[in-house]
Amino acid sequence: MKINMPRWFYQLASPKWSYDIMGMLLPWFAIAAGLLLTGGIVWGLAFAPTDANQGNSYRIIYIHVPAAILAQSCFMLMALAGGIGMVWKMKVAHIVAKSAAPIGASMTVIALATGAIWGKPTWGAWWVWDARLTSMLILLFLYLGIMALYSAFENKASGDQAAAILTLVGLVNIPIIKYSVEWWNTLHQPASFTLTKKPAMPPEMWMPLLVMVLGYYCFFGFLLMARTRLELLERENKSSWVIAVINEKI
Amino acid sequence: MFTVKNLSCERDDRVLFSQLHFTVQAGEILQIEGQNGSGKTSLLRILCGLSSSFEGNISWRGQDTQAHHAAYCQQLLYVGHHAGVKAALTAEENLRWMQTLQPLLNKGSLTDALRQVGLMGYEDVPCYTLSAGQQRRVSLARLYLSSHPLWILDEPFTALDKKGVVEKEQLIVRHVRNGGGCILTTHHDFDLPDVTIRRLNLDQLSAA
Amino acid sequence: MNFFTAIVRRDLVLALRNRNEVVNPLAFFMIVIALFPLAVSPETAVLSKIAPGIIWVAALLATLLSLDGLFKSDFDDGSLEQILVSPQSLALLAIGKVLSHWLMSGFLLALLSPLLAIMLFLPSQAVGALVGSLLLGTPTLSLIGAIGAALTVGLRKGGVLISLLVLPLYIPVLIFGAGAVQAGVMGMPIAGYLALLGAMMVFSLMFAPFAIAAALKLSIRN
Amino acid sequence: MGYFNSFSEFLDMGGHALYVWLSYAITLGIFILNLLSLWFKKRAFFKLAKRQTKREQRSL
Repeated sequence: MKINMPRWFYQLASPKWSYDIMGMLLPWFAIAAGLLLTGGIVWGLAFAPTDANQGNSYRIIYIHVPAAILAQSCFMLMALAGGIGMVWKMKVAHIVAKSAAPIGASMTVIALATGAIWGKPTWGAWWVWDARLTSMLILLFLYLGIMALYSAFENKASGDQAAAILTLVGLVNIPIIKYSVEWWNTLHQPASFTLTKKPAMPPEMWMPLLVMVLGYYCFFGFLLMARTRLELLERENKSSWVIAVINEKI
Repeated sequence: MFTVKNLSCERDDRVLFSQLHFTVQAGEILQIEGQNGSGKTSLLRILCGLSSSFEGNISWRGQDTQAHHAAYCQQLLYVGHHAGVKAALTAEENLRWMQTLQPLLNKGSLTDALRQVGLMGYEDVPCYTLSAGQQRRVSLARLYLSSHPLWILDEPFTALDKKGVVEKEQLIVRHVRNGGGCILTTHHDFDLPDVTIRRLNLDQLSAA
Repeated sequence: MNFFTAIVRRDLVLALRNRNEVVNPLAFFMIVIALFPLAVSPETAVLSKIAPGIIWVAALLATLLSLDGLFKSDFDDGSLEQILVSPQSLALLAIGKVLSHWLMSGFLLALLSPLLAIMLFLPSQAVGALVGSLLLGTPTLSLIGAIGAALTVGLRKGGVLISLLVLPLYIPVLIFGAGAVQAGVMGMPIAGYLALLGAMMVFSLMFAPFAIAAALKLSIRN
Repeated sequence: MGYFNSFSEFLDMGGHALYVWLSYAITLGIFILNLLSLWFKKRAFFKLAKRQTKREQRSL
């Protein structure tokens, strides 16, 4: 299990070092997120051309697709961080995983809500058991389970490990769930065109989407680092560096 | 034989003990003293590998106990706060199960071991008909079968009468005379002739 | 191997001595199924259409219900501690316990299912698919459920939490299990479904024991 | 402005105003909720820390 890693990897394990580095990065992520999201929304809503089939309701993809991407990559990030935390017994990694969970869950809610709303003009119903929406719903359940597990443990270190195990089990299961849900879906209803699977999208349409994806990632990075920093302060509240931070604040 | 270096334990934001150093040699008994809540049971659980909320080094015959957990457990007999006795099984079935778990429990006569702890005639009744004290004695019967070099015993005398206590003391003496080591906690005044008993008081540690 | 047979034997003996723990999930299984004709409709056409789904959902819930106690008594009386301080492998223990649990839950559910198939007017050509899919699917349910049981065994209020953790992970088994029965009803080949269920069983048999062992370790050390 | 000929046309979204604006509103709401919860947690932490430091100073 012992693999030698570069020096920065071990520095990340130091709560104070992580706190400081994240504090330095934080404002840049906030600025980038603000600019990219505003630019992407204005571009996508007001300047991108309309879709011939779906009309203007397609403009929902600019908030839906990045949320769906992020919901999944956030889960992968949690599994990675949890795995690192388990192998190298790294507290900071566990804290990153824990801080990511509620953000990932909220991204899943966004993807579900916007996907369902988009379905109304397209399919004529506020909810359709479409393969992607169903998978997304199951992903939300996985997130809720992990968050519930974190809060069920009084001993935070045990909660971290329990949630890491569950996240890794969930990660292994996600492809199986996706495959089975897709298969189930084709069995019960013919494939219809979906929000995300567009054959060829012109650049005027996908460029704003790219901007939005980047914006979402920056916003995610900002939230994740801010939450991690706060959790670090709460966990380490007896150590001298946290007391120094507190004294500076008050 | 058994070395502990720089052991600290924190639970629920409270330091139970810190910077603990001690060794247990073959033929020695280490008695851990302290008031309720001073961390005796936590310390024993850490030594057995049943708790991971600690910092420091624990080694057994020069090998880290965490890294060589299975090899260490092979040599260790632990009698904990819970008896580890299944209520629906009989005393004999329970001991037989413990023998499968622990290869160093002799395959000798179970009836004999049960007689030693005063459970003669209770071999075939399910343990839920026994009192809590009797269930603990089923667990203690393992001591009579054990050839483990290291015993870790958490309050082994609580469920015993005077005669039982004396017998267990003799058993422990025999164990250490044969080159074994023993770490135990007890409220009981514990003084045995011709045996080295070290004492570790957790109260004094935290006061200092 | 000696250790493994000892666990299976011990758990089977324990199950036979506490017969309620075996019978209760089976009774639950039957009651849940009996609720559907009362709640939906007793008509043959309606019931036979929804029978595969109902039986599978009921089997899944019955398994889940029985899993809650899988490690509980061993945790409470200190048996798990003793296993952790022994040189025996926790992963092997997990397989042994899950196997005996399955023999007393999933296996019996599968044996009982033809009776319920008759009560729900499931076409007789699908009964083979029902029993086969339950036999191949419920071991996976037991294995995955045991991870949840091991994670929550040390918690005071584990009951609802375990459902929240485990049910999403049960979905693929449910889809293919109920799908196999549907295919059986329509007279289509079911070998593909059974192969998938079998593959999931082998896959979970390879990975779940380690997850269970890690979860048990952390629950004891908590 | 941009793709649309007038502001009212933009608001109308080709008849899909309800769906588009509802989606964007929900998304914005969830973003703001995330930020608010962060802000509240931070405030609560420093409030508690402040009270603790005061208590410690008094006890000294």
